[in-house]
Amino acid sequence: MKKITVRYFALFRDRAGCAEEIIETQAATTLDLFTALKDRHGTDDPRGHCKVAINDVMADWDTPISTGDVVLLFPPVAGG
Amino acid sequence: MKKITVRYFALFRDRAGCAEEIIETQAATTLDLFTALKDRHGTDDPRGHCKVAINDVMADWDTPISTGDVVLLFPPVAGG
Amino acid sequence: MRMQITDTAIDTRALQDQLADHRAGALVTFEGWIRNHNEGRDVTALEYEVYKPLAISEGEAIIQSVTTEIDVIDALAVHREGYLDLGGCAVWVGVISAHRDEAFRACRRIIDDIKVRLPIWKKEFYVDGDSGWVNCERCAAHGHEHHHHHRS
Amino acid sequence: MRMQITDTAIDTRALQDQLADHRAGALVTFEGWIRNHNEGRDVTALEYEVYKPLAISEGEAIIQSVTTEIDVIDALAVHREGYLDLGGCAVWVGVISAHRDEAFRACRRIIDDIKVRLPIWKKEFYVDGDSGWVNCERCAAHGHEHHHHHRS
Repeated sequence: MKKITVRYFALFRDRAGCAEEIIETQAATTLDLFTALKDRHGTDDPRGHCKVAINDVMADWDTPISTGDVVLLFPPVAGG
Repeated sequence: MKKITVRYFALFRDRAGCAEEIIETQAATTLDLFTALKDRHGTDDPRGHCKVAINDVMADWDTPISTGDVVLLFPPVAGG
Repeated sequence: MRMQITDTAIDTRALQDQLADHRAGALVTFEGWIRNHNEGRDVTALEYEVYKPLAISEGEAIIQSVTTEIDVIDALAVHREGYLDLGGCAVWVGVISAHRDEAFRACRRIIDDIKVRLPIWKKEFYVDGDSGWVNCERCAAHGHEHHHHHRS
Repeated sequence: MRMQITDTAIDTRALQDQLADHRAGALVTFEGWIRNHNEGRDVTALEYEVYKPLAISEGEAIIQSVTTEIDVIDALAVHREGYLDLGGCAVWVGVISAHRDEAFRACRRIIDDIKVRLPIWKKEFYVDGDSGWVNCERCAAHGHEHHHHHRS
């Protein structure tokens, strides 16, 4: 099991009811992690509209995750 | 003969040595007038780069002129 | 730093002064203002949530990329976070160049990229008391929504 | 009046304030600045001659036409006349719209048209003491030039 810090933003934070939590997971990639947490953030498939970052660097949905990573889950952005 | 007030701007005024003069001419159009005055403003053919106005309204180089008109001769513009 | 995030009013005059350069013949600026309607709803105010570390690094990367690709002299961008009233300035982008075409193109590219790449979210507050995260309708996959979401 | 000619410094802040409108989501501005070089020559200052009656009526016609054709809320333009130092603002154009694409396109169209249609001439002053009317090289048909003229 990997120990991952997950941070939720905006709508995801509202839904999860917290900004950050530490979880144990067997997820291999960011997508696996996102899917495992879908009852927290409420979204089935993030591809094409949600973004993800690991340790403050933008990542892709097939990026592997490792124990100790801080994974940031971003709902669709709306700057400007 | 038509009595026309001619006003010169920028380079044309510098060359003519005056901002305005009243002339008598048989010129039928603005182009005829411009050509008749070429020793004043120093330009052979105004089409494509110089502009002309009659009585504060933009005109073309085939616009007829009439006695009493104030004809404004504009060298190439360079605003902005 | 050419990308800034601020929680106070954007001082566009000070930003323009920073861009003053005797080699420049053109300044093009873009400002995004809070308008009173969006997708048919009457908006009263707006709140921006910004994840600053990545908003700044992504913004810097955008400006670096655009100013490398397009022949401009300099560019700056600032985005607000926090609560804004109607008419408030949410984002400012300024670009200077020798000739105007480059400044227009670069300014447009920077704001386009800022809007799609920076981790920034906005919550709109409506006249009817409701509120909602903009752009999040696609996240409502489970039907357990507590907020109003809509396309923007 | 949406096209103005002024012989004093352009107050861009006051102009932006005039454009404030709660329906607007985008402001795009263009400023033309006096730069220190043009076509390979070092410029020290510039003088604009403006034929005001027609500069204003042509400018109004341009703004009317562009704001009719492109879906914007409002637009303003101001051009300087007289003497300007390096870095001075020679022309300002501001356009507001609900969405940014229209403001960018309209602002670009207005400044493009201002530059080719308004009866405005500029004389550049060079480091070497020479001066010349910009764009007038094509008028030098008789070879009796007293001024330096060049393409810009």
